[in-house]
Amino acid sequence: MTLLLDLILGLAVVGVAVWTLAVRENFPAVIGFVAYGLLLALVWVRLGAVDVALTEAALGAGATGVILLFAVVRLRGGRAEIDAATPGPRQRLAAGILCGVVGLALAVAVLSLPDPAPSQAAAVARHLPELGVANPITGVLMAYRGLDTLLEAVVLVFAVLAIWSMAPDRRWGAVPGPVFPVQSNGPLSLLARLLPPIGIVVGIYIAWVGADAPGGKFQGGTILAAMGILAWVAGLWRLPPVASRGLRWAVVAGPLAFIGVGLLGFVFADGFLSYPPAIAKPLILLIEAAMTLSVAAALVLMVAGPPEGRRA
Amino acid sequence: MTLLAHLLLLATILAPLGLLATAVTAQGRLRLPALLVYAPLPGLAAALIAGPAPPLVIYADWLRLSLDLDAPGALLLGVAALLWSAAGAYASAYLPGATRFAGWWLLTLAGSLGVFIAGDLVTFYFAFALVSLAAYGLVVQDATRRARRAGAIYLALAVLGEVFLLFAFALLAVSIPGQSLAIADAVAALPNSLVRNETILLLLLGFGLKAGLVPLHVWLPLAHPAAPMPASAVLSGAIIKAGIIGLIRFLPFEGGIAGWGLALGVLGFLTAFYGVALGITQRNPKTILAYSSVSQMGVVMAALGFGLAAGDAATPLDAARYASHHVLAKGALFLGVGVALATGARRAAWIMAPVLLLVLSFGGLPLTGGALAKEATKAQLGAGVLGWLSALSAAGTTMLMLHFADRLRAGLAETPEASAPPGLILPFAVMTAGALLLPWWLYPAAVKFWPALWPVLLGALGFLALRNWGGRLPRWPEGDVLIFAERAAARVAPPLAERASRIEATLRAWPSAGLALLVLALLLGLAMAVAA
Amino acid sequence: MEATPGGFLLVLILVAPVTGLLIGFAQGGRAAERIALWAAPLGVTMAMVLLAGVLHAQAPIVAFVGGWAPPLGLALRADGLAAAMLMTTAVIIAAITLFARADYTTLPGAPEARAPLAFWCFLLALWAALNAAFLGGDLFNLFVALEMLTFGALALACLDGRATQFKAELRYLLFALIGSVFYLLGTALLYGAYGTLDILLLSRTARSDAPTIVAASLMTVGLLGKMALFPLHLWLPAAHAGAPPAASALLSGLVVKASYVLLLRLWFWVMPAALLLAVAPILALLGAAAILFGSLVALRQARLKLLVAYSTVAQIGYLFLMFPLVAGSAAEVAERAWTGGALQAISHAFAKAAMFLAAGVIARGMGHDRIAGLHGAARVAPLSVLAFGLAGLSLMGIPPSGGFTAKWLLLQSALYAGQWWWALVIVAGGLLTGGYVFRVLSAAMRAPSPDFMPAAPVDARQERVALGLAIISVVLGLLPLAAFGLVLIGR
Amino acid sequence: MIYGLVASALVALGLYGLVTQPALLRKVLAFNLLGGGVFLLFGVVAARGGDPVPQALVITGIVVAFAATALALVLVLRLFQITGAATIAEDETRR
Repeated sequence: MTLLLDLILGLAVVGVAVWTLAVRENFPAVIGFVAYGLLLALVWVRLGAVDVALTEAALGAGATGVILLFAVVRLRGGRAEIDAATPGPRQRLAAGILCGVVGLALAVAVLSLPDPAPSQAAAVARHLPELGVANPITGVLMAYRGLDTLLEAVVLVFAVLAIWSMAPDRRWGAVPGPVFPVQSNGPLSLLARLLPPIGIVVGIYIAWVGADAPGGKFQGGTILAAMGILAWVAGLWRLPPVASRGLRWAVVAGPLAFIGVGLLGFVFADGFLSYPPAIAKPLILLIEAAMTLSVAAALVLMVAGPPEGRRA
Repeated sequence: MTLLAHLLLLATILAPLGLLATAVTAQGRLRLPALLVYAPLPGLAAALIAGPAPPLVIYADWLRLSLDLDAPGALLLGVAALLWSAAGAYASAYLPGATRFAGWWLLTLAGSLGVFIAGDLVTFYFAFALVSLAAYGLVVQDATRRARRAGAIYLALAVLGEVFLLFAFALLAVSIPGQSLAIADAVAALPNSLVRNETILLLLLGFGLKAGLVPLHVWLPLAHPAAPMPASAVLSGAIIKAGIIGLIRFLPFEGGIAGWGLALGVLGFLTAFYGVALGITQRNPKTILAYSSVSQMGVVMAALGFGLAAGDAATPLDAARYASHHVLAKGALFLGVGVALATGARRAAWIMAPVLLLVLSFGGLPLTGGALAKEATKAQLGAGVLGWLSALSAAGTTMLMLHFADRLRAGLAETPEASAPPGLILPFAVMTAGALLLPWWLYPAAVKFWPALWPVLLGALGFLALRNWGGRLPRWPEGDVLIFAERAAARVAPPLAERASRIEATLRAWPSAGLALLVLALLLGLAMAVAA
Repeated sequence: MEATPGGFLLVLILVAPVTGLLIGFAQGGRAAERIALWAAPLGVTMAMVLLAGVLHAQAPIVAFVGGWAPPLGLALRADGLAAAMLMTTAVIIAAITLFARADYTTLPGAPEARAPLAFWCFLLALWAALNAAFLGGDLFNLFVALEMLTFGALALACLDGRATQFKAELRYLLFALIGSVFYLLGTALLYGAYGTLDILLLSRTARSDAPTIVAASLMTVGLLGKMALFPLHLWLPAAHAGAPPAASALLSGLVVKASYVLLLRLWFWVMPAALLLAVAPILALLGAAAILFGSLVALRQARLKLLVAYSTVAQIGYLFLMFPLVAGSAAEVAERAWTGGALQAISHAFAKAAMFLAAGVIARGMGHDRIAGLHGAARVAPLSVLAFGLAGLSLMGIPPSGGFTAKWLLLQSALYAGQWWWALVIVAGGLLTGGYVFRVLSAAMRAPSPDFMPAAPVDARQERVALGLAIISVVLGLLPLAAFGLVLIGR
Repeated sequence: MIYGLVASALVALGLYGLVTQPALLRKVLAFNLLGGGVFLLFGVVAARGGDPVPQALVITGIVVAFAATALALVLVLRLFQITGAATIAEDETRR
């Protein structure tokens, strides 16, 4: 029964992927991609990785889908140019064969992975009590591989600044992204008024429970960001201009808190990013809180894009 | 004493470079041309004093930089330093205020003297590269179209020579047992090297290019006339000797190699006669001198070749003696051309008399330094057919050089009263005296009168014939075979680069790059799968 | 391997530029500029201390982040190669900081502008990313470092906001992303096969089985794409030539070297020798093709900056000649080839940075970068032309330059190893390099037409920075070879 | 094991799209399909060993992939705004 379920799910994922590639128009392709992301999130649940499923649904399908849709709306035409640049049948055939062989090789490699599979599960679990958290993934992200997470948070800052720096010079200092008119009625307005209060609570909750149950800063931050985006698109919330100090500090607060706590480790524990066992959990929660804020801010800004409005 | 010798050896290279370093200030730059005369003096002192001292090793680790002065090196270093000094004085009068020229001059000087004292492969290569590449700046000084073309060709061939040598040196370094890079060890290991023939071929190509071995001589007749007078003097007198010292240093004369020696000897004679044959078709005095240099270096290489074939360990010193006369006399003549061009008919005798003496010295006229130089290579080129060939080449040289004197007389200044400034005359006088007298001090010998005289007379007869009927000779362009090579290159190179560009453009298109990526991934995987 | 004393230094080298970037971003353009100015000497000092530490210990310095030892935690390791690359990075970044002040300064009280803020932040960002890439001891951590590098490089390259830059950078981004994905696929397989991504732990256990082979080929190709090894160089010429000079210097000189060091770690640490032997000749063959094609195409370029960019395509090729010479050779030959490869990476970094800075100054002074129209450049920007020439000497491999020592070592080991054909490639590449360097210099040295006017005044300080880097690339060749024994530590 | 095959198929599909689709938007889309396959492969590895580490790696990976997508789309939009171009077909290097 479960095998059948997996089989159907797997075929569905591949099928949606093929459709997304093959369909001629951009809009249905993006819709197909969102469906693909949601199906993948289901697959992650089937694989027993609820944390990843949440992240995939929120970021992989949701946020990515939104920015793709924004792009589709703004990119029009170019059909002739695209047709001219389409590779000929011979190149496509070659690409098909080569990609097929790569996929096949990958499949062979996956199937010949050693049994029993090597695993760090036991080691991860053994040291969790020292950290005071129950969710092993949080343990990995915040402690064992904390440097990865720190660098990744920095990547988000990179991305925000990189996106901003694509703006024309004269727009610098202005509000990021398009400015939407206030929607006084209609479904969007209704949603934008009703959802955010609930969403903010849910987002903070998900971030909060991350220490012990599935959830965490990225998932929670994404939900918070989604609420912000909703309010922004409905014209209910104006984004602060890129010149705003507060906005910028919000973006860097997470990684800075991470580094600050990490450096304290030199004094109070044995080195960078090591936590004294007694206060490990509060420290981790502190970082998570700051990171949730920063992730949410960064995501909203990445969706909004470079400054477009007039200088504030 | 050893310390003094070492200091002098170091100063030989560092003095010109240090002088160059003063050019960072504007004032230093302005002073530079006037100081050229002093820059080679440490080298001259080293040649006189530092003779047989133990080598100076600078780094004690496995890349040893060392400076070493043996007898042939000291001889050539001394005369070359003298020429550089005289030409430096000449240059400051000839090109006053040419600071950039002075900079190139000092760089070239450091390399030119450096090759005579380098004791290991790396130092030698460095010095050789310095003298070869920096001389470009001397060639293009006049900034005319002709100078630029000559400079480009000179540079291309110089870099090609560097490449041959780089390869040869790498092969040498690989054949030396242990970590040493000393030239002496390399030469000792060469006869038993697994890649002996390849190494020697590359050495001959690299050094032959510099010394003007036919058909690698093409840059000489282009570069000499294009360069300013003092630059031509050091180019012909000192710089091409880098090739000669290379052959002297790197060929295993002790023991000898018959086949390669014979080949070099034959090519040397070929070069000697070829230079004469093409030189007599030329009309520009400087071009004639350049072809004469080709011919003279041919004689040196012939001596080196037959000495190598015979395994004659005295060859290096003998060849260095012959070459040292050329340093002095050819340097003097190039300086003399500048003096003559500024001198009017009224004073012609004052300049033509020493020129004529020098000219006949090249032919080996008894009592001149040239006769001693010729005598020095008796052991290699004195017997049998070789003796006849060398006598014939002396006759040819006499003819060619008389032709030069003739052309020079035709080029005297138009105002009869004109006279060259003393800044030009004095260096010329010093070099002329040096060419005629110094050999008597450096390598005195008893010269038999008649065997030395008849080639000169024969050459004079040839010259008379040339004056009467020479108009019928075909006129060869400067650089002769190069013209064909240039044409061939113009036909081959652009399509090749064009084709490469087109392939590259195709690969740069997105789908093909993507496909290349996939193909590579599969190729690597396949190679590993086969190996595993 | 245990953590060693001095590990905190590794963390500081990594965290200092990151912190500077975050605060600079938050506080705005002028703060970012001042932080970068302070960070430059600090960075050089830290790199020097680290280098001295590695030399003194004659062993790598290792830190376990958070005190968690691999396989659970992440290690940072500074071996000789890493220390040398960190030093190179610190010096070049410091030079670029000095160079860029003239272009990207914010006057006190002036409103923040886009380009200066982005430039100074991403200068710090790239520095952090480079340090992370050289120090990282875990393949996934290195992936994150590579992504940081890609984003930073991208942002710097389109700083001028021209359409051509956007197009070039999209090609770069998309191709680099394929490279990242390939690399990531490989790490997934390796984790599945060995349960760790720590380089040293993997080096003791790696087998020659199917997952390893597939992982190795995917990761290798991914990194080759990010390095733009021929024929995967589609993005490099336009991207590097289109960037502002300070950015080009960074991209061409340093950024491609990060992927290279990672590739070395993959092949000379992680993968078993049998696989390396199979792959090494292919890599060297691609390198040889890069040298010949890149140089030939560079010869034909009409634009100075594109010429310099194609020269990078060619010089990257040299880095790959060392693979078959190190793999399977006697210890002494392998050491020589290894030193030659590392030295090529370092001396090219200095020479190419100098060349791009010089080209930038020349192009600004002349108002264009058409090679045929460069007459008079030597008068407008004499020191820059000199810097270009000196850097060219190093690229050609003329003594006494770092490039010469590198190529000499490679040449020698090729002959020792009996693989003389690589020696031919090295030499042919040197000749072609001479050709394109000469093209530029001979045009720049010619006298301009009488009515010639420079387009803009040239900043003497910028010229001196370019010259300084060029001189370093030459002086590297004067160091005794024993100094380069450094790069053998921890090999 | 099924998902191992699914992941391989997704990688092949994504690669094919990236190589052959000319429109920039569709290339970005294909990159995200490809990314999904790669992350799924991590998931398979994690599931085989019951190991949380690869899951954590995937979370990091998804965030990085999102940042890359956002960056790429901004570039695509800016390119479109300035030149109207929707592909990166070669034309700018032969100036």
